[in-house]
Amino acid sequence: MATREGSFSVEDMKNVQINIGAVVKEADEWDQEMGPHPKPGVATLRSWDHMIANRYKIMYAPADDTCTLCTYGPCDLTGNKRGACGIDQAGACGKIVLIACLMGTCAHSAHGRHLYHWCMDKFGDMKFDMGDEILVDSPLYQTIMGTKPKSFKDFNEGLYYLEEGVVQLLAATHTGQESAYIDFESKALHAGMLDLLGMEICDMLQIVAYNMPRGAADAPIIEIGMGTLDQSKGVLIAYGHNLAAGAEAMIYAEENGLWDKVDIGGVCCTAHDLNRIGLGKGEAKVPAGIGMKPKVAGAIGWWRKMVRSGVMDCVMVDEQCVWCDVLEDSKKRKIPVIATTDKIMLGLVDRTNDSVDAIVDDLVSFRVPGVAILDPVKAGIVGIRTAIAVKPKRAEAHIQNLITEAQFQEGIKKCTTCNDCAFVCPPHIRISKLIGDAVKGDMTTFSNTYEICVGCGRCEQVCPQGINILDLFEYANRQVVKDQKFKMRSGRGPARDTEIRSVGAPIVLGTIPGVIALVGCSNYPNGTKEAYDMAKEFVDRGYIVVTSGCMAMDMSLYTDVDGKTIWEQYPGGFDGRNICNTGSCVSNANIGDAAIKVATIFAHRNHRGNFDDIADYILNKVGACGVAWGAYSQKAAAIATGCNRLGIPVVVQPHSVMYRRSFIGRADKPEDWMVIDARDGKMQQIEPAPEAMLYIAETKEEAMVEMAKLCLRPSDNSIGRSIKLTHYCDISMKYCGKLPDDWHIYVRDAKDLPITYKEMMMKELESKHGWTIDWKAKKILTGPLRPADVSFDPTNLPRKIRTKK
Amino acid sequence: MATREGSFSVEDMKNVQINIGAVVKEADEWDQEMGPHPKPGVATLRSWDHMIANRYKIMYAPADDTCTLCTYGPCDLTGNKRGACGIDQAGACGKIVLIACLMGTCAHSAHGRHLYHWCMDKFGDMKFDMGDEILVDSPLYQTIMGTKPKSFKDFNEGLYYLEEGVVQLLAATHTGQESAYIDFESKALHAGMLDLLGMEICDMLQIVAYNMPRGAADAPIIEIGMGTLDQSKGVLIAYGHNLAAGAEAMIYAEENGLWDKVDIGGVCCTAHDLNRIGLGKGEAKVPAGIGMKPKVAGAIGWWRKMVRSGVMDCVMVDEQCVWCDVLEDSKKRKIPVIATTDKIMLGLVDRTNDSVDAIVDDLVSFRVPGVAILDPVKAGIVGIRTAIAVKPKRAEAHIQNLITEAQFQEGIKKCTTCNDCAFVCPPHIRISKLIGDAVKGDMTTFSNTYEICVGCGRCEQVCPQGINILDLFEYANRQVVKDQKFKMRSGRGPARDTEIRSVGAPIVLGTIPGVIALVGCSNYPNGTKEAYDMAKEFVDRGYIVVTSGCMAMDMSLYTDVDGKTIWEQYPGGFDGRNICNTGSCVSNANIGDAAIKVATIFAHRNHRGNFDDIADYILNKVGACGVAWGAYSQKAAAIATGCNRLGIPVVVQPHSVMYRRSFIGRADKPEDWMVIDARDGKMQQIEPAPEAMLYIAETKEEAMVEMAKLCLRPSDNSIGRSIKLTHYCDISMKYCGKLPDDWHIYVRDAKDLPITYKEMMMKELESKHGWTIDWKAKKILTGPLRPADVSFDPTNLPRKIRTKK
Amino acid sequence: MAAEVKKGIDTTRNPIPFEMAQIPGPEMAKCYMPKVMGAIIKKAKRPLLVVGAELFDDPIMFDKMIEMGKMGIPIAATAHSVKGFVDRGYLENVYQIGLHPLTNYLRFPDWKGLDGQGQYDAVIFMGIFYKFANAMFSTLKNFNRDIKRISVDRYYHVNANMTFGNMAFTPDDYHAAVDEVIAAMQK
Amino acid sequence: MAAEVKKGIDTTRNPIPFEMAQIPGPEMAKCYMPKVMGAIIKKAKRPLLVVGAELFDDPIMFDKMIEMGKMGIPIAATAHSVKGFVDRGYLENVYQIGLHPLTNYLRFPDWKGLDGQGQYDAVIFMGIFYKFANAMFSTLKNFNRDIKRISVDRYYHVNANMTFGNMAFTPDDYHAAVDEVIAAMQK
Ligand code: SF4
Ligand code: SF4
Ligand code: SF4
Ligand code: SF4
Ligand code: SF4
Ligand code: SF4
Ligand code: SF4
Ligand code: SF4
Repeated sequence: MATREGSFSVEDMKNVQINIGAVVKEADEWDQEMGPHPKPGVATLRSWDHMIANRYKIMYAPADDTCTLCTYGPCDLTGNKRGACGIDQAGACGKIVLIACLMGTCAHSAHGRHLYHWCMDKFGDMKFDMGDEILVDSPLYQTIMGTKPKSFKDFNEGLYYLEEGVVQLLAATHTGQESAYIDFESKALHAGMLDLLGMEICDMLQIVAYNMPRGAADAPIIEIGMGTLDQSKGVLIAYGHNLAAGAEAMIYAEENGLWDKVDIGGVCCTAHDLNRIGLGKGEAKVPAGIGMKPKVAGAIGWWRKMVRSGVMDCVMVDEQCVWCDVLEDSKKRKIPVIATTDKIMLGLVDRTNDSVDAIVDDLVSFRVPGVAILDPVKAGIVGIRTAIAVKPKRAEAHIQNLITEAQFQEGIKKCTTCNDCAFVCPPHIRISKLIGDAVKGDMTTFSNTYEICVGCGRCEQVCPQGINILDLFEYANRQVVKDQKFKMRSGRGPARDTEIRSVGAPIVLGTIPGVIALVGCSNYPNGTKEAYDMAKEFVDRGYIVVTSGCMAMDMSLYTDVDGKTIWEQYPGGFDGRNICNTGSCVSNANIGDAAIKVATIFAHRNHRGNFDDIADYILNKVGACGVAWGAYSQKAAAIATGCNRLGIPVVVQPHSVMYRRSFIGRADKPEDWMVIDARDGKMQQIEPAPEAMLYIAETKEEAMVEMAKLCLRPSDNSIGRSIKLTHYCDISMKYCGKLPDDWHIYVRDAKDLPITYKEMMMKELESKHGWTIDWKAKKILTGPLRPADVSFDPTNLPRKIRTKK
Repeated sequence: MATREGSFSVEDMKNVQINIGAVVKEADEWDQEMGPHPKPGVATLRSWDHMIANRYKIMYAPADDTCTLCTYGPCDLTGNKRGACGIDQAGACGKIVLIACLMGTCAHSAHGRHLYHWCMDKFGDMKFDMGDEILVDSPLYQTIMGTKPKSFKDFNEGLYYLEEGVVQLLAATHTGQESAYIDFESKALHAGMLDLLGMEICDMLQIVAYNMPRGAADAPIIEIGMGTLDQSKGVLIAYGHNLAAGAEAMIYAEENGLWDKVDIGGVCCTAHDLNRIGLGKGEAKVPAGIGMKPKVAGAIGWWRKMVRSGVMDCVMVDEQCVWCDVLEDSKKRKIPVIATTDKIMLGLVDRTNDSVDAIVDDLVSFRVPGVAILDPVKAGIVGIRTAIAVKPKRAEAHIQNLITEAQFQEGIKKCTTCNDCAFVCPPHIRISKLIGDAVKGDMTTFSNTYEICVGCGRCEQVCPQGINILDLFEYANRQVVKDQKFKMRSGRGPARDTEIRSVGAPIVLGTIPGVIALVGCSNYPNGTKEAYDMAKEFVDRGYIVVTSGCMAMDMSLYTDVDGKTIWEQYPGGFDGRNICNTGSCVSNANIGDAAIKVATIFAHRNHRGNFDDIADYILNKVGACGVAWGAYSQKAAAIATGCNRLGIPVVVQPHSVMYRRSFIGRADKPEDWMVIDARDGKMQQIEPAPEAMLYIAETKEEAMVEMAKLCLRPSDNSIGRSIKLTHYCDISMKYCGKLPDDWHIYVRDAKDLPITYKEMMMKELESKHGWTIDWKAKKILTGPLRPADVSFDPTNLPRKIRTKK
Repeated sequence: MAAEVKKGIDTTRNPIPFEMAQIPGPEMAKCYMPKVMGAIIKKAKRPLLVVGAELFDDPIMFDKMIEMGKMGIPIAATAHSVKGFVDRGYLENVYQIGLHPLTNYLRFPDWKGLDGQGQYDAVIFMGIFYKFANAMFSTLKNFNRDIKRISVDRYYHVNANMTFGNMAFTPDDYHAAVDEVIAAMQK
Repeated sequence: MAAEVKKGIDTTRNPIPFEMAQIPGPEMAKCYMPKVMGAIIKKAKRPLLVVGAELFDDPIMFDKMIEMGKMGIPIAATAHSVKGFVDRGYLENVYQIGLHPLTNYLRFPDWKGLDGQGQYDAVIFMGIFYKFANAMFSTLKNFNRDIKRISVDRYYHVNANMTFGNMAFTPDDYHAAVDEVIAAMQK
């Protein structure tokens, strides 16, 4: 848009709408100069992306050898052949990656846009205030946009920027547009960055509007698990990601004193968000403390188990991560469904303009299986009133919520051991074995696999005997459901500036061995317990562990010998040996935020409109590693890709091969591991650290070894490197029974060596790798790639060179 | 955004940017009240969509039985099974349809957004002025947005609206969001409507900025064909859809008097647009008449044939419909490539900030195969200078542009008749037969299939003998290429208000039998000549025929016995027995525009913010039919879907099954064909007209029969119905040898009968269908579905009822 | 060739989709011998022969189709293929209908058929543009599995239940195979 | 069973991807008999045995792999499978490396191998999580076709060149088949 600075006259301007746009200059308010790339366009940061892609090879694992995207198709691209449009297999994969990332970006951004309109409607234009302890309150926004939002309406500029960017990017996927896979990936990285921005806007908006905790290490401990839902009340389930309607239901229950009649259980991110409402210390436009009232029913992987466990009376769905058969599953069990956003309409009649009474009546009399209500207030009221009123009606209707012993026996007897089900089960559960054991009276295999089953329902659909396998699971685990009562820390929000100040140096120097961010959904390769195991391993070792979304919920379902969940075992600060629940999935922006804040608060880097500089800092100096374990969603792909653009490597689980693309370095090519020393502009060989940007691990054990390794950074000082190597080697010893084959390439100096292995390692360096050692001084004389150099200042950006070459 | 009307003070506002936003009220300028749906959201027009979908059944032809979109995948959906996320096959198809439509919408909208920024930069905020003869100057914008753009910057509101909508829609495709196929289709229809808007913005912007013809029935006749490119000059090819860089090349050539040294040939839509520049009568910021200078090299289907024919020296690509192997193909032949937009970067180094001299030098010395230059001015200069300078260099470099007789012979001898190529050839050319004939010395089969070959290059990739089949085609058709010199009418722009005034009544009453809009790309089932045949058939019968894009180009390559192309045979007005080239593909918005203008100019319907009312009018009363023959692109899918939402049926070619979804009625279900009579609100049974919304035809013959049929409307008066039935029956007689089986259901009265068949038909009505006839009065007594009623006012919208029920 | 005809043409070879990249998923057509095919068509209660415009490229096929028609199997002539029947003076049980609307009708169990007598239980495709026939088979495969999908075309039709292997390049064998189908139907 | 072992296990049955919906496109693996498989592995100049963590579910396989290792075929132990070799005291030619970086190296012709002696010409996968192995095979299938992709796992591996049919539910047969492969390699 053409703009002019300065004053102007408003005379002669009839009938015009004046928008107060972005603040043009604010030197007095913000002491940072504008960086080189405010509001970067599709190609602005391309050279940064190409740098990433040149070091971290773009590797594809095509899930399809053919393409069916246009009328020329299908085209056979096997062996990197080209389709009729001229695209090759690599390009076609890049295109799918870009589309997937955009689906993720849009899911978050559209959520943000909806919240923006809704919050402006409900609360008006509130001041954007994250409290005194979070002054760098929107790090991604500031880094990307180059401006600071002051109140809600400023976020509009960010949303418009995002939306324009998405359309430009999706356009490039049209047949006959972009063709080079490296440019598809540059665009995917751009989409990933937009995703981080979209998530941040979304989370910041709801934190302020709904007065959620703003970096509270002591955010309250809340209840989680199917067993926490009080079956003597009407149980309303709020399922999805957008708190609007769920919050209105809570407010309605609160204002009308209905909590003794209704229990609200959240599923998926809505659960996190409902349980954060009114728990903050900011401007309170919502009832204080109300976030303690609902329960967290559970993560998405439990959804179909919940439906079958008979714990719910009414379901209110909003958006994202809502299984598509929600209506069919609920209908069968006479659980009324209320769709509350235009993103998930389920084919239901739109009743937004009908009266609450009429709608509730239709629902509780089962005249309709569900309705769509696009007004959150009305949806919330209908939800509460329906849940309460339908409970007795459902009882009267003699719905068989649960199967009987006889039905169980009948079911298991029908199995012919054809194993058709095994051919479709994602975690490869040998269902016929479970059934066979049950026939013999042994239910333990049914119990042992309950948490491994991802609840996908594919087995039931292919069983030629029509066995309802998930019902069998429910029967065999009825007590488990009842006993599923655990504790989780409520989402605390972003890292506080003070926290960053205290951990900044330890992170950069390596004495806090790393920041581990565990995110993900429900598609764990080997059950939900992996979430707990991984978190526990790293928090126990002194890493800063951050988690969110379904992963945070799933890890809450396990306890130590004292019966304590991980939240009860460790404090919730952004610090070593702490574990943070940042909140719902949009709070994953906080991972990027924290990394940026290390650069800007600790290292005083200018972040304003300066994305690549900050990313370069993070890549070289901030030992952070994201883990998307169990992640199923395109949002996860977008988040990981956004983290990658920001210089944060990510480890993913083996199912993630469906994302098709990874970024992984070649440790054998020294030329790929050259950086600039910012002190003098000379090129410097470094060890391959971090070795990968997107790493696919086969097992949680491999993941943990790799996570430790991916926290290595060229800037580690010797104490830090020694600590990091210690964990890398220890974890390998623990799970692999031996040291990793490549530990030596990370050794620059004897001081880098882990103390526990020092002697042994020095011998091996001499004997196996031919290094020369001064055994008296315990010094390494020759061998390492480069010397340890505490003031080494690695960068990949020529503009960061301090003295000219 | 929260806005307030009225005045305000600008004091105390330092450092703020004031954007003059949309005009809030303009009662004095626009006498229409605001309609019910300005800026409709995702669900605003859902009931209209569901009405369409209930009558025109959503039918899917899955191209894949499995889904691979998330980490749970692949899921087997065969037989409408559900995947792990719970989506069924129909839902999964609906999702792909929505994604494809969005790809198309984004391609156009992103193009519009780019042009918006570019035109504001280059020309500043120009008055939006379509001339005195087009006062309803942005029908889609006004219908959808409810506002009238006055100058370029007003289009920004439309673009933001579009972009926000796209993000909302793409979000719904995320795994676990929308699940009901009917709602995916409602969303796809929304995307299609946004696409129409995006195209209109795009075309309106360029018409005004580049002073293109504004509805000129006598737009000039220009040159088309590979043979028109002057090989004594450097030949610069401008390939794609965005005229910016090509226009700059033209302006540079013009201003520097270089036309004797360089020839510019456009491929795809850029060709149309370059050849429209400066041919209008509006504000002239570009050199007048300059659009006569470049040639139209050809449509996209000719691309690979062009490359192999050796006619080009330098290629400048912009965006959309650019084959992905453009760089590889050009590199092999030392044709420098210049990428000019961030949508197609081809992995090339971005040289936007380098000097023209340095870039040209690198290109003409073949040091690099291509460059990216994102500044259209610089790209244009580099393009012209490179084309001129590289020509002699290419000659010196002894590039073998064309194969020799010996090479041809050697090639054909290698063929083992394995027929691997036949298994991948889209139009099923029996290549081994062509080669066999050539071995025997008969080149005619090679010539006869030259136009049938879509130039996809798949055959070459699978040939185990490595035969370059397209080279063989080139050799066998060398003279054809030289002789390819034809005439086409330059894009005329939208229908003028006066034209609408004169054809409005004839269209609605049926005395002009219909408006046929022929659009499409290059994937013709049986060669480009089908474009000519179909156009000729209908223009000759007195239909209004409108065409655009590649279809307009392809039909220009054929002549009648007098050697005249279709453009020379018929005038270019928006009238019966006329054929209009509206322009490039974004000008397809003019089809919707013209239909809206019939409603608003002829029938005085309020269109402002009143989309469904206008669509309802068109569906019931405007006998228009779109034809996307040869269409390959997702843009075509979006356009067709947008037309469908606007009530215009579309016929597509058999390859279009790849779009997966069609809308087709069930003539056997009377309950599907009930409409409201707006006069009194009574329900009225109608004949199935139009019978389908998206109809897939197997052959051009079937398509033509169906096109005639789809022009039938319930509002036809008897003369009109009789004329329309005449053509329907005539075309069927001509190509099928008999009358269609269902002609009788369209007969309401003896006056409806085609005069030529009247006697015979009346007998058949009696004998075969059991109708009773008064043979003396030549009247039908019983039989028809409903009586003919000249004042019948069909509608699908209850709010249109004039007297209450 | 003659010998082969006697012991029967092997129509089960080359089960490769005629458009090679048409690999839809785990469920793909099986190839059958002409005799089996003929017997199965004969057994169908409400079969419908669906023929397309490719017959014009191999006009003898019109005669073979008419032979089948004369055995009482109704014929849906898609695209403009009805012209071939008009030219041969056979319109007895031939209906002119597009493949697209026809498939739409076929997928609804409540359709009454071209003759109003009820939905069909088997469709036999022949002479239809491969990609189009493939897609319409896909519609039925995914959305109405009560109708048996049979192809007696010269192509391996991956989305059918029963098909020949590819015989696109051996027209004599193909013609002989169709004759065998007809013979088996007459038995 | 004993009889079967003698005449050889038929490993060519059930060519159904273990994750049924894994149907990538026109090019899909062929099933081979153990003896052929063994002979082909034996003929490879630079074979690499790649084993994964599923071996822990069937520990006897570690011993069989060690047998192969002892014949001189280097072993890449992916995930944490190296623990199985550590526990058995066999680390002679065993390398600890993730399947992901390994596949990345394998797709580049210029890689020098785990021993620095050059790129491999055949990889033999075994004991790897099906979907992951399938995807890494896909990488090689599409982007480095110079390496032969062999699976000796109990699954039909659709993206391999050579594989067994599905033997996931017949462990005894499967073990016997692997023994036959080893025997053929020793010949
Ligand atoms: S987009 Fe390209 S590769 Fe895909 S089907 Fe179309 S022509 Fe083939
Ligand atoms: S529902 Fe559970 S047991 Fe059934 S296929 Fe899915 S993961 Fe396996
Ligand atoms: S598919 Fe059904 S019958 Fe077959 S093994 Fe599984 S549970 Fe048993
Ligand atoms: S973790 Fe995954 S499933 Fe859970 S709410 Fe987030 S995106 Fe959805
Ligand atoms: S999106 Fe749904 S159907 Fe597709 S792979 Fe994922 S779970 Fe399966
Ligand atoms: S290039 Fe032509 S001949 Fe070759 S496969 Fe494509 S359409 Fe057929
Ligand atoms: S693929 Fe090559 S060798 Fe085989 S028939 Fe075609 S042109 Fe001849
Ligand atoms: S007609 Fe098709 S190929 Fe041609 S320019 Fe338009 S969209 Fe592109």
